[in-house]
Amino acid sequence: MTETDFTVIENIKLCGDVFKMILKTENPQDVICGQFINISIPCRNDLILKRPFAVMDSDKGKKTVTICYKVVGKGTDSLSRLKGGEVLSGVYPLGNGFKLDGSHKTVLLLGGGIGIFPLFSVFKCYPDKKYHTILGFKNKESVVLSGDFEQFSKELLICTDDGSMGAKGFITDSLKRNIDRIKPDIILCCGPSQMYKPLKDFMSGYDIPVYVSLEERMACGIGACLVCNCAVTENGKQHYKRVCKDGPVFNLKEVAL
Amino acid sequence: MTETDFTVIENIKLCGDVFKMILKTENPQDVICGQFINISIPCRNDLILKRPFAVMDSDKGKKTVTICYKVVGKGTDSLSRLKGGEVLSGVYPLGNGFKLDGSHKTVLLLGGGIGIFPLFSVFKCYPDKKYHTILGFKNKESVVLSGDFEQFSKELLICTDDGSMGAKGFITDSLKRNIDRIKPDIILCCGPSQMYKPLKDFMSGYDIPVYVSLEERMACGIGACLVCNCAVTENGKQHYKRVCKDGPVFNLKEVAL
Amino acid sequence: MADLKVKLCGVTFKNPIIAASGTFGFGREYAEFYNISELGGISTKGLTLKRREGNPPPRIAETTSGIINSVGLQNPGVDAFIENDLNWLKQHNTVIIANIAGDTEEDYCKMAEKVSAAGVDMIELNISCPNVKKGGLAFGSDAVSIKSITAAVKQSISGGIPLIVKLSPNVTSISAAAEAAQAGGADCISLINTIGAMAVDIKSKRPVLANVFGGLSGPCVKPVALKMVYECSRAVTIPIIGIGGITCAQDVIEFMLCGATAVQVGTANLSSICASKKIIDDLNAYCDDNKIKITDIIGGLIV
Amino acid sequence: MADLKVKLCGVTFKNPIIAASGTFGFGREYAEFYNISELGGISTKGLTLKRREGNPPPRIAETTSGIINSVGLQNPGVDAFIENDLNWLKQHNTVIIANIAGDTEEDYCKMAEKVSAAGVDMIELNISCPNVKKGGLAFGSDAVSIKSITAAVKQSISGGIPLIVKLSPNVTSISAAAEAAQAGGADCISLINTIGAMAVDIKSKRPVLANVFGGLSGPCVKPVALKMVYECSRAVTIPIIGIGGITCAQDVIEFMLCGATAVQVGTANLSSICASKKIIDDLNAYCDDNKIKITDIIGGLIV
Ligand SMILES: Cc1cc2nc3c(=O)[nH]c(=O)nc-3n(C[C@H](O)[C@H](O)[C@H](O)COP(=O)(O)OP(=O)(O)OC[C@H]3O[C@@H](n4cnc5c(N)ncnc54)[C@H](O)[C@@H]3O)c2cc1C
Ligand SMILES: Cc1cc2nc3c(=O)[nH]c(=O)nc-3n(C[C@H](O)[C@H](O)[C@H](O)COP(=O)(O)OP(=O)(O)OC[C@H]3O[C@@H](n4cnc5c(N)ncnc54)[C@H](O)[C@@H]3O)c2cc1C
Ligand SMILES: Cc1cc2nc3c(=O)[nH]c(=O)nc-3n(C[C@H](O)[C@H](O)[C@H](O)COP(=O)(O)O)c2cc1C
Ligand SMILES: Cc1cc2nc3c(=O)[nH]c(=O)nc-3n(C[C@H](O)[C@H](O)[C@H](O)COP(=O)(O)O)c2cc1C
Ligand code: FES
Ligand code: FES
Repeated sequence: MTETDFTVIENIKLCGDVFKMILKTENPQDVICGQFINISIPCRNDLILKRPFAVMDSDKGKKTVTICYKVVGKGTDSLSRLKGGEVLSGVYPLGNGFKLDGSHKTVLLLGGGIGIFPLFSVFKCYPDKKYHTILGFKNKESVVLSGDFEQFSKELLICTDDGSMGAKGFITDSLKRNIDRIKPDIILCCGPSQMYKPLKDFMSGYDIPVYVSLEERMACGIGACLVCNCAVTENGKQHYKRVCKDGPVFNLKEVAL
Repeated sequence: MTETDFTVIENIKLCGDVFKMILKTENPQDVICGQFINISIPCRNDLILKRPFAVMDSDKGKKTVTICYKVVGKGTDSLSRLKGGEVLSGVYPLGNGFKLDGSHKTVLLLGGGIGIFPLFSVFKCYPDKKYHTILGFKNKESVVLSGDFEQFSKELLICTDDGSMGAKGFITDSLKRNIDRIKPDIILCCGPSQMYKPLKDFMSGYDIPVYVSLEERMACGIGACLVCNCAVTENGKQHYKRVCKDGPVFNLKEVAL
Repeated sequence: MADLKVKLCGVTFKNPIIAASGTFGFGREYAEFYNISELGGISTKGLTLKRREGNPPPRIAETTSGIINSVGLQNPGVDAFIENDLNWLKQHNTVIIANIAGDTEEDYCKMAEKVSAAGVDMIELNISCPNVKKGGLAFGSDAVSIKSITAAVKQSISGGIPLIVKLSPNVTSISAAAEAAQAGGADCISLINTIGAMAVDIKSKRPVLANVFGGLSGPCVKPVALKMVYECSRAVTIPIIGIGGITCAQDVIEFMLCGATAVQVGTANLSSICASKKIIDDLNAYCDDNKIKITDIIGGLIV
Repeated sequence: MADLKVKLCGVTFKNPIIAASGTFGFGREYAEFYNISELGGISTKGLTLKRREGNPPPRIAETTSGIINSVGLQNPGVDAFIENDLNWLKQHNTVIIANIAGDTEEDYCKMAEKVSAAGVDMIELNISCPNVKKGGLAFGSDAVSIKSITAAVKQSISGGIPLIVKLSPNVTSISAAAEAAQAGGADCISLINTIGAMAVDIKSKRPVLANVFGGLSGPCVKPVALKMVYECSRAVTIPIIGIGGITCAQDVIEFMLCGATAVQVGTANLSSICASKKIIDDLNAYCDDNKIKITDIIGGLIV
């Protein structure tokens, strides 16, 4: 883990309000898939908190870190205007990340909206698994990175809320239709928080581990300030954990929804 | 007077920490010499006040406004990093400016440090006067625009605090040595505030009007908020005037020092 | 064009945007930039019984996302205002609020008499100015004196002109202050005035302001103001004018959700001369887009 | 290397930079980024007698140049701290300050006993937390209770460990609060804790924080904190730790000129993990450049 400077190498629009940014640092680190980077917003001194983004790709040799982000507010708007050569400060790698072991042969990736970005890095870390991927988007226009996921996935299913591309409906609908066929050893998931409740309910009928990457507003990003708490149930008792340090990846079973 | 957007056309270093910036607006105005523009600092949302700068030159046809500024703090530092094409908001023209009439044939311009910038515009407004100019700088390295002043001045005297160029000493010293020879009808002056007291004392022996351009921290810049006050003596009574609206140019006689 | 009208103590404002006292003079300077009749209202620079010169310069310090001022109520005095400025202001189609500040209870009452006789639309009692030695904040710091000065001034007002009491944030309990104003007969409260603050220049090792202390305003104070407005809205039944750090239409909506019927825009007028006008335009667009009238927002916070 | 040593109630700090309570946990996380022995001191996350889960999420809102938090004193409880963290902290060469908060006077006294027996260097009495329902701020709002709780806790401390009383800015008179702490036997005061504040999300029409209210901190509060520190330095003779919006060495110097002997850095640690370390380095350079030792700055404001 380090706090270090990054130079913007590339910052391009992928579609609509989704951008991809490649950053370079003199201080590259090893990253586990699902870990994140907390970056400052240059040119906005009034925004004093860093912003967390999943590390989508990183190359220690090339000293690069890639993130994809959606413009949702002041910080991401400001990021989207950055030009190559500009410098920002970042802390990484943070969080626990997704961990797979030998028993996980068939992996189902379940990603909704900006939740697809943390999932993208899984294949880089574990290239020798069999991946089935279900990605959900609002509509055809907001579909991104489907080509990239397709490359490493044995099967890629796309769904859109309005049916303008792939199956109509949510990723949980698609999961229900396909899970018995795919028979995953593990499911890794990231998407809008509203989907975790139905997902948990549905998966309670299966003995398949489901790991989800949560989002919460953060400050320090390293586990010290306790602002990013989420409720988990351990040994039947509910208490708070830190999304930034104990997560962002949690066993869905533990997550109190 | 207008509040309008400006595009940075040019922003170049003249010397050391002094920069020249040419701004372009779709809303050009007539400017009197000695008036100023109050501009926002882009890229620094935490600095909520505009910064005042003398309009050094303006061209209504070309829709340009030129300022010169010295980097002295956060705002000017940020300005110095602006690249062509960037946009800022400005209010102009503000203040009363220098006013000359037919009786003023020989004009003595007395400028120290960044005080030379408001004086530069005088010739543009009143090209048919005879100008003698005395400019003071810290040292040789900080001398700027001397060539430009030379072009319209019948005589240009330079002094530096350390004598590394021109006469050694302050502009008031140079004034004392030369005033009886120059015999100005009026003196227009702008410089560090500490020089006004000795200047006033010395000039009390002469019946020559002296107009000085004052600086004070400002907020609105238009005369509404009353934060930019300076003390003046009128009819023997001291009270406060607004540097931004009643000034920045005041008769030195009135200024309470 | 959305319906932006709000009604405050029987007075109709064409929109909820009021220029805050001390940042708008008597409106003349802004009138050179836009038609000030577009404003819901204008609260005048704080008036005192006699002309006041205010504090020595420097009177302003810039801080992170804020400013500290120590103007100290420089103004020509209430009589000169009535003689020279009020009629000019009245030519404009906007609500005129006389902001008054006194050294003594008597001062306040005399001024209230004068401005109500001269015919302003509302009176704003400034018992919260941190920049003067006597009076000002002293009256606004505890419930007992808030109530008594409010009651006294209320008595001095003729013609049923509504009385706004402007509260200071520099108190332990803002709701107690609001309740005291209501108990004293205030028709409305406005808050917040500036927060006591200070800036230091490490080069000169001196306070930036000649007056040492001043009042903090601007975007940095908004979170404090929002909380106080919300607390007051739960404590009193009289309407509330929200003030503090408003720079955009979104900020106005935040204050109105927290219970403000109208708002005042102060420091933003200094950052951008046309800020208040732009806020009104953007509020209009917001209400149009959401197909609501502005009053639908008031007190709508879901807790 | 300049002389940055300061002495506070007999305790020597290698420099005046203390990590502020609640922003630094028990130091473990920061220790992965730099050697926390470089710090003058560390004030622990606020401890309570029993383990506390704190408030539900969201617990943080970002505001203009500031943040509002409503953590609500989540902590493992004083016993767990002593068992699991204190010894680890003691391995570091830095002053350890136990920040304690209770629901009742008894709680405070019990904790003071426990932490002084366990051997911390100083105790900081948090009677100013705005994020808990019982206790906290209630003790810090008026002079009488500040004095009485200070006196009671002071009695419970063994081994002559100095007692810091941390003051709330949410009061009408900070100097009265400081005087009360001194009268109660405080060896030192620290201020400010966070300012009561609120943020609203206009899309959901809800408060951003689940707890509705929270405490404001960060650069936006610095001008308020500076004024309060300066006021207190004129009101009391015990030393002062300045807190509020410090992000750089210049800010530290401002607080020290206003009378602070040391400072705490809070929110800046969240904005930049290595902020405190950088501040120390820059203070060093400042003192070297100006050929002074840090204590030369204390109280040096020219007024
Ligand atoms: C571990 C983690 C990984 C993330 N990875 C990515 C990613 O790869 N790509 C991506 O586009 N986004 C990601 N996010 C979300 C991203 O951090 C937020 O969208 C961003 O911080 C918003 O900043 P802003 O200034 O633009 O928005 P703001 O102006 O601060 O807020 C705009 C909206 O965004 C929401 N928001 C703000 N902060 C967060 C947050 N920390 N988490 C969730 N919602 C937030 C707010 O509720 C608000 O409605 C991740 C978040 C976390 C916690
Ligand atoms: C009418 C007028 C015309 C001016 N014309 C010019 C000009 O043509 N060229 C030029 O370089 N400068 C000019 N100035 C000064 C210029 O406005 C300040 O240097 C600038 O605002 C500093 O901004 P900053 O953010 O860099 O400094 P800050 O970080 O705000 O402060 C740095 C230092 O500058 C001083 N300062 C800040 N604001 C002012 C101010 N308004 N007046 C004087 N000192 C100030 C402060 O005391 C401080 O010591 C003029 C000022 C006035 C009032
Ligand atoms: C320069 C200045 C002068 C002020 N003068 C007065 C005044 O005369 N009377 C008054 O009631 N408030 C005065 N105020 C306070 C404002 O009216 C307002 O309450 C405060 O600035 C908070 O709002 P803002 O953050 O929008 O500025 C003044 C504020 C500023 C910045
Ligand atoms: C996330 C967070 C948690 C905090 N928790 C505590 C606490 O447990 N005890 C305490 O005395 N102060 C606590 N504080 C207040 C800080 O110690 C400090 O007084 C305040 O934040 C102002 O300083 P700053 O502007 O440097 O952050 C907390 C502040 C923050 C931001
Ligand atoms: S963001 Fe600070 S603990 Fe998670
Ligand atoms: S800056 Fe507002 S009156 Fe001069």
